[in-house]
Order: sequence, then structure tokens, then C-alpha cells
Amino acid sequence: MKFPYTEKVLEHFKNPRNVGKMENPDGKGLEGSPACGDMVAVYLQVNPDTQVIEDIKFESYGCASNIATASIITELAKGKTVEEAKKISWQEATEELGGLPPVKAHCSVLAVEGLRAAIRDYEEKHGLVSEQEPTTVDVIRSRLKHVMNPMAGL
Amino acid sequence: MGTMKRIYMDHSATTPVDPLVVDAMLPFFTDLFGNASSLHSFGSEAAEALLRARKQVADAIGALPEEIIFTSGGTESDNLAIRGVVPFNAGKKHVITSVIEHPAVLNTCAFLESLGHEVTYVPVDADGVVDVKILEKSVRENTVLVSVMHANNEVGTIQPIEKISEIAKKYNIYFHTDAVQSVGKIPVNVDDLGVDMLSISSHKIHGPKGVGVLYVRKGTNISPIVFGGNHEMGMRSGTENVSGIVGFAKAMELAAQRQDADSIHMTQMRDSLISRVFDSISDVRLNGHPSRRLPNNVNMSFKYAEGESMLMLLDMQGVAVSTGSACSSKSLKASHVLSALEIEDDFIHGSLRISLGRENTMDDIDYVVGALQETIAKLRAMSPLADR
Amino acid sequence: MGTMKRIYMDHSATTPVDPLVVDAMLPFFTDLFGNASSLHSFGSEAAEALLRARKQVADAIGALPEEIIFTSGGTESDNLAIRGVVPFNAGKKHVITSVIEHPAVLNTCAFLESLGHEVTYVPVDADGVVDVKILEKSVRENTVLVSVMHANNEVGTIQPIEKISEIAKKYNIYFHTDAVQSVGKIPVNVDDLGVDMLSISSHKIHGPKGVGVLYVRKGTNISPIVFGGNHEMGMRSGTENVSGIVGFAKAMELAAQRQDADSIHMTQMRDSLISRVFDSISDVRLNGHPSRRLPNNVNMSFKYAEGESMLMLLDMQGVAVSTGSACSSKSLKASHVLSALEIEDDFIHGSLRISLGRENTMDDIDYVVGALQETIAKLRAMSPLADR
Ligand SMILES: Cc1ncc(COP(=O)(O)O)c(C=O)c1O
Ligand SMILES: Cc1ncc(COP(=O)(O)O)c(C=O)c1O
Ligand code: FES
Ligand code: FES
Repeated sequence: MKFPYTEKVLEHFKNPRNVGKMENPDGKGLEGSPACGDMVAVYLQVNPDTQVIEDIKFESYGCASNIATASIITELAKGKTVEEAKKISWQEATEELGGLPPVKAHCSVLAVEGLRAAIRDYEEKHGLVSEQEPTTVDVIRSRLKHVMNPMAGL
Repeated sequence: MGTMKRIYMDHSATTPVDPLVVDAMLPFFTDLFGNASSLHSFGSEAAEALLRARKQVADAIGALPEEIIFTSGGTESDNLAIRGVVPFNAGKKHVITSVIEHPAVLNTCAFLESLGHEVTYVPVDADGVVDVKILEKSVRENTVLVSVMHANNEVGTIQPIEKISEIAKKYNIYFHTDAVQSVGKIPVNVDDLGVDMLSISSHKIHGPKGVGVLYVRKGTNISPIVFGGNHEMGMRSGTENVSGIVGFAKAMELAAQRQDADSIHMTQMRDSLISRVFDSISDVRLNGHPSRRLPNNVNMSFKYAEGESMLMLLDMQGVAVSTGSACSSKSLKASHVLSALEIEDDFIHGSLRISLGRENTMDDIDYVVGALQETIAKLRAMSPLADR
Repeated sequence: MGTMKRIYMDHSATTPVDPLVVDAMLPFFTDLFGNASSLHSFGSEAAEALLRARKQVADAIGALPEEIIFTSGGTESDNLAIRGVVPFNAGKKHVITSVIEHPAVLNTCAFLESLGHEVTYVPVDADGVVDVKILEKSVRENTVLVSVMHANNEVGTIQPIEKISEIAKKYNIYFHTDAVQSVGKIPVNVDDLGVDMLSISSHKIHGPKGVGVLYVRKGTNISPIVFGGNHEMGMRSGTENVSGIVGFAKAMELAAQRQDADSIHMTQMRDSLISRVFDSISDVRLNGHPSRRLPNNVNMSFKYAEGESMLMLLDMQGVAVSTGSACSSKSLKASHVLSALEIEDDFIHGSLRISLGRENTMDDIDYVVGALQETIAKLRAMSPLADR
């Protein structure tokens, strides 16, 4: 297999960690990338006393590097406090995977955005911050409308 | 990978060279290596081989040898057809093409626009068929060329070339078709199609890469786009790629000989693949025309599964296909063809093109159907959108 | 012809492909046949081969891989260098070249003139060396490009590229050189030469036909001349000819490795041939520079013997050479290079170019000297002009 991806990206793509839905999550985020039109969902279970993320799951409707970055993000976030998890950057996730092709940088941005959306949802639900308009599938889709464009193909 | 099964089903991208073609080429590397322009016997051997090749190609499409211009591939042929005709027919500045042409045509047209020429891009219907009525309405006083492909490389839709040719004749406009994908799969005869120019690429028909042809009907007012020693009757300079041309001509001969049998074989595999996928996988759609499509083209979209991810999981199972969806590691844009077909959002992200070749078998189809089921199940299991 | 000896001494026209090159190419026809743009593993195998080839070629001329644009040959490379730069550097409409360039450069310049650009053709001296003083005087405010070949294909004269490069730098003009004939025979390093662009053709260095390269120094403002899928960093569209490029890269590697030894070997053969012909045949002259010439080039003129006749008699003795004289069956014009050298009338009709290759031997030289003596004697015996 010789995709322009590192072994670690391929490994996480093939065997994604913490994948799936969560029943009654403490926080849930759905994000879409305006660059490509992909989506990622992140679910959190947070210990209310310690603010530690005890369980985390993700779902992805996206490319291989999106699946891989989402997978690595869940590994990075698990066991961290919410405050610590907020600081996880896309650069950190990318580095952890041994790098991504330049055109794929936004995939890890998307994964980080997904995590942050879930944390924000947790904070909103628990009165830690004030509520914003929820990001729904439709909102994301309308944001993504203009992404489709010509010029590729063999 | 070790001994993993490897099944190549991306024949619209390129094809393995037929061993008979390799055999035909080999003598021209080390023994019959002369320059066809040289006067000595090494040169005449090469020149004779070129002559034979020109005749082979001409015969395969019902043309005359002197109507065959060898080029470096389909892309150059398309460039030559368009840029060799348009700027050199004084005052006629307007070109008609379609929105689903290959980039070799679209980007050449875009270049012409940058020089001040005008281009109309005719739309297609939901199945990818060019709208002939709009095409006819687009004709202007100063229209010099219509360029519409014979069959589309992504969704396999076969265009109504004969009808377009009638329109071109009626208004006295040159008509070029890009037949890169159709040769070897459906009949390609320049008189039956009624075209003035026709592009073919060797590597799509089990010939070597880097060779192609532009058929140019006698009497067409065309000028070269590469300048030099005036090879190819002055229409394409550069020492002729003798081994490549000989291999290409052999591939054309084989394509013509085998087209009937290949077409039946591919149609069977195609239809079996489509019906088995539709029977066993939900939320799938076929892109392109249900019947007016190339015998070797299957283009399907799956809800809740993204193109690159599908492609990679299939590759890990040894199956090579392509996607027109966004999120490839080379480009983030969805294919202009799929976009033109106005496929619903849910489907546009999950397209796969499976293009069959003469060496594929029904066993391969079995394997690929299984691999697809596994792939789609796995991806849907992790999608936030799939209803489970 | 049966078992007749066949000696090929027309290596400036083309060369046999090295068996090592054929071996390098073969896997890319049937096994590693993928399209380098495809995402699956067949595609990546091809993409990796291209990457390696790009590095091999870059290393051989002291360039960076990203400065290497693969083309369909020397002709296309010359076209790209000139037409990719001149019309796209706004306002700068003037080009300087020499009168002895290859038609790939001269006819491209003629095309630019037809578009309204201005071209100065710098003359050469009696030995075929470009007049650097006139070249410098030709520089104008709006000069955008100088294109002067590294070594001439007919008379083998090596041009003062370093001096021309200084002038180009001084006036901030792009400098392109056609190095099609020099690679493998004399050192070709883009920094030592000080060029911005450099053309190479595979089939002149024991690689396959139909492949070439244009080196383009980083930062050069160049645009493509073939439009399509944006291969080669957008500079040259068309599915990459992977097998051809791999073979070419191997040939470049071999050329670089063997250049010192080949050059010594060819120089010995060349000088022996020249001195033995001058010792044994009267009324002969050497065309081109006596010392600043390619190690493999012998260009001589014989009084009272016509070019095509010599060539054909030699061919009948199994010796393949070429002529720049008129009366060939392809063209009746004497070569523009010989004409530019102002060779006396008596000599211009009887030119022969003997271009050596690495596989030629001193035994071949023996044979050719004998064949030449016989040929000239036979033709002079029937000439009305020869004094007997
Ligand atoms: C329809 C069509 N036209 C043109 C081309 C370009 O041909 P080539 O790859 O030989 O440059 C292709 C394939 O890439 C194609 O599918
Ligand atoms: C000096 C020179 N430039 C350019 C070319 C053209 O190269 P190609 O034959 O690859 O088109 C040749 C040979 O034909 C040549 O000798
Ligand atoms: S998330 Fe869309 S390209 Fe990766
Ligand atoms: S006499 Fe025949 S071409 Fe010169």
C-alpha cells in the first residue's frame, strides 16, 4: 500500500479507535469542513467532578485522513480534562500521525473542530457557557454547497 | 501485500499493455531503431513501420492513412483538434463544447477564451447526455468548431454523435469528437459518426502510454501546434516515436478485432456487477445513462460512504477503482461531470467508478461485490449520518 | 542484404536503445502499468517511478527534481521553452536566437514572428560559432529570451554558452539552450552553463523515442503550451509516459556515468577517422570547428561527390550516415547550417555527417574509411568536374 499517507495514518484509517455512537453523551459535536464537504461527529462522556473526559467516540463521513485524524484525536483527548482537551491543536494531531499531505491539513482541522464542538456542547449543556445556535446537518450542508467544483479526472 | 489478490478495475484511467503489443514494440528499441526521417536503411525500416502503423490505425476507424496524425496522446490530440482549427479559420471565433468534456478539451477551450475566442458549454441531462437542442440553438454565424466527446470517461454516457454531426454539417461547422474512451468498447468509424476530427489515446486500449492519434478528415483547415522538422505531414513536428506508434497500431488492430467479443464480455460483467450491488447494498444509485453507456463503465454512488475512504479500503483488499468525489489526496474538488449531472448531495460524496477491462473475469466481479459489501458496511458503521 | 556488416554512424539522428534501458522499461508495460494520477496502489507505483526518474534526470544535470518537466521529446521541449515564456512575459516581445538552431527552435520562432513577436537571428563564423558580440548588440529593451543551442546537430560546433549566459544575466533576459546533442558527450550542468532552461531528447542518448525534458530553473515565468489535466506541475498536461520516462531517466543516468569514458572513446575514433580520411582522400574539408566540436561528430565535404549518392553507396556497403546536402529524396534544399557556414560552392554539395556512438569501435572506423575511399572514388570517376 503506497498511499501518500504515513503508516500510522493508514493504521488508524484501517483500525480506527473509539469509533461509533454514544448513548446519552454529556457532549456532542457535529462539524463539516467547508474545504471538502466532509463531516465528523464527536461524543463525550465527562466526569462532572474531575472534568476528565472518561470516554470519547467519533463518527466520520469523510476521507481516510479524516477518519485517521478523528481516531487520533479521540486517543489524545481521552483521559484529559476538558480544559486540556480544548488545547489539542490540529498541528499536534497531524504530528502525532507522522504528517499529512498538505492538501489534507484541513482534515485534521475538521477533527479538532469536531472535538471542540463537542466540548462546547458539553459546556453549554452544563451551564458553563451561554448557548449558541446549534450546528445541524442542514446548517453544515448549506455551508458546504459551494464546495463542488470542476477540473479533475482521468 | 504478499500474495494478495490484485484486481485492476480502473481501465478508464489506463490499461495494462497487451503482451502482443509489447512483442510488436520490442524490435524497434534495439534493432529497428532508426529515425524515420533518415535516408539510409535503418531509416527506411522505421519509415516503413510507420507507414504500416498508419494504415493499421486508419483501417481500424475507416479512415485514410494520410488522415492519421500521430501525437503524444489523447491530450495533445484534443489540443491539436481545437487549437489547430479555431485560431486559424479567420473571423470564426466561436466554439461549442459540452460541460462534461475531459479537461484536455475544457482547459484548451479556457485557454482559447483567454485569447478572446468565445466558447459555449452545452449542458447535459440528468443521465449525462448532451442536450442537442441547446447545442443547435448555440450555433452562431461565427461558430467554427463543435467538440463533443463520444463517450464520457467518468460516467460512461455515450453521446448522440450522429445527431450532433448532422447539426455540424447543416451549419457547415467542423466537428471533433474525443473517442479516447469509446475505442475498443463500441464501434468507432469516422464516416458512420460523421466527424471531421477524432482523438484516440493508446494507453486506454492496452497500448503504450505517450502515444495517440488525431484523425483529421481530408480538406480540414488545420494548422500545427508544435513546430519543428515538419513530421506527420507538417502537422506535428518531433521525431516519431516509432516503437510507441507500432505498439499503438497493434493495440488498435486488436481493439478492432476483439471489440465485439470484448463488448459482450464487459457488458455481462457490468450488468452482473450492477445488479448484484443493487440487490445487496442499500442507498446506492447508478450515475450516468442506464442503457446508453459504455460496456465497461460502472459509476455508482453510495450514501454515507466517502469516495476516498471507499477507494482506499478497496485497495487494501486488492481492488483498484477510482472516485470522482472530493477529498482525494490530489484534489478536493468533486468531479465536474458528477456536478453537472446534479446528483443529490447525499450521493455526490460517495461515487465510485469501476471500469472493466478485457482481462477481468466473472470471478473478479464476485470478489469485488464482496469487497464492496464489506467496505460500505464498515464505512456506514462509522458515519454520523447513516440510519442504523 | 543477408549477413552484410551493418555499421550505424548516424547517432545525431537517433541511437539504439541501450539494453539496460529496455530492461528498466519492461515492467512498466505489463505489471507496473498504473496511471500516476490514480490514487490506488497501481497508481502510486507509477507515481513513485516518476519521482525516481525525475530525481535521476535532475541529478544528471545538477538540477532539482521540481525543475524537470517531462515532454514528448526535444521538439516539444524547445517549443515549450520558447512559446511558454515569450508570449507570457507582457510587453517583452523580442527573442534572440542563432541562424544554426534546430528547426524546432527556428520554426517556433517563425511562428512567434507570425504572431507579431520580433526575432533576431545571430550569425555564426566560418566554423559555426555564434557571434557573441553581435548577440550582445542585438539585445533590446524588450528582449525576453535568448535561445542558443549547446552543440550543433549537423557540424558539432560547441557554442560559448557560458559567455552567452553572462550576457543574458547582465541584461536580465531568460536563457534557453538546446542540449539535445551535447548530453552524454560533453558535461551538461545547468549551473555551470548558467542557463534558465535546457532541452534534452531521450532518443539521442540511447533512450526511447517520444520522451524529452525541459529543465526550467525555479522562478522562471513560464506557462504551459498543452492544456488538460495539469500534469507535470501544471506545465505539461497528458498522462505521463511512465515506461518512456523511466527508460529516459535510466539513459540519462548511464549517459552521466559513462560520459567521461564515452567521450574519450569517441574522440579517439573521431580523430582517427578524420586523419585517415584526410590522409587518403583528396579534396576534402572538415565542416565546423576543428577543436570546439562534439567528440562524436565528423562533418566533411568532398568535392565532386554528391551527398545523396555518397549516402546511398555507403548504405549499400552497410554504413549508415547522413548528409546535409541538397538532392536528398526528402528535400532539395541544402542544410541551413552548412549554408550559414559559407562553405565554398564546390564543397557544399558533397557533405557527409558521420556521428559516432558508444557502441562503435575502431574496427568500424577501419571499415568506414575503406567504404568512404571506395565511394568517393566511384563517384569521382563518373563526375564531369573531377580532374583525373
Ligand atoms: C475522454 C478522455 N480524453 C482525453 C484523455 C487524455 O488522454 P491522455 O491520457 O492520452 O493524455 C483522457 C484520459 O486521460 C480521457 O479519458
Ligand atoms: C539539436 C536538436 N534539437 C532538437 C531536436 C528534436 O528532438 P526530438 O527528435 O526529440 O523531437 C533534435 C533532433 O531531432 C536536435 O538534434
Ligand atoms: S475531511 Fe475531507 S478531505 Fe479530509
Ligand atoms: S539532380 Fe536529382 S535532386 Fe539534384
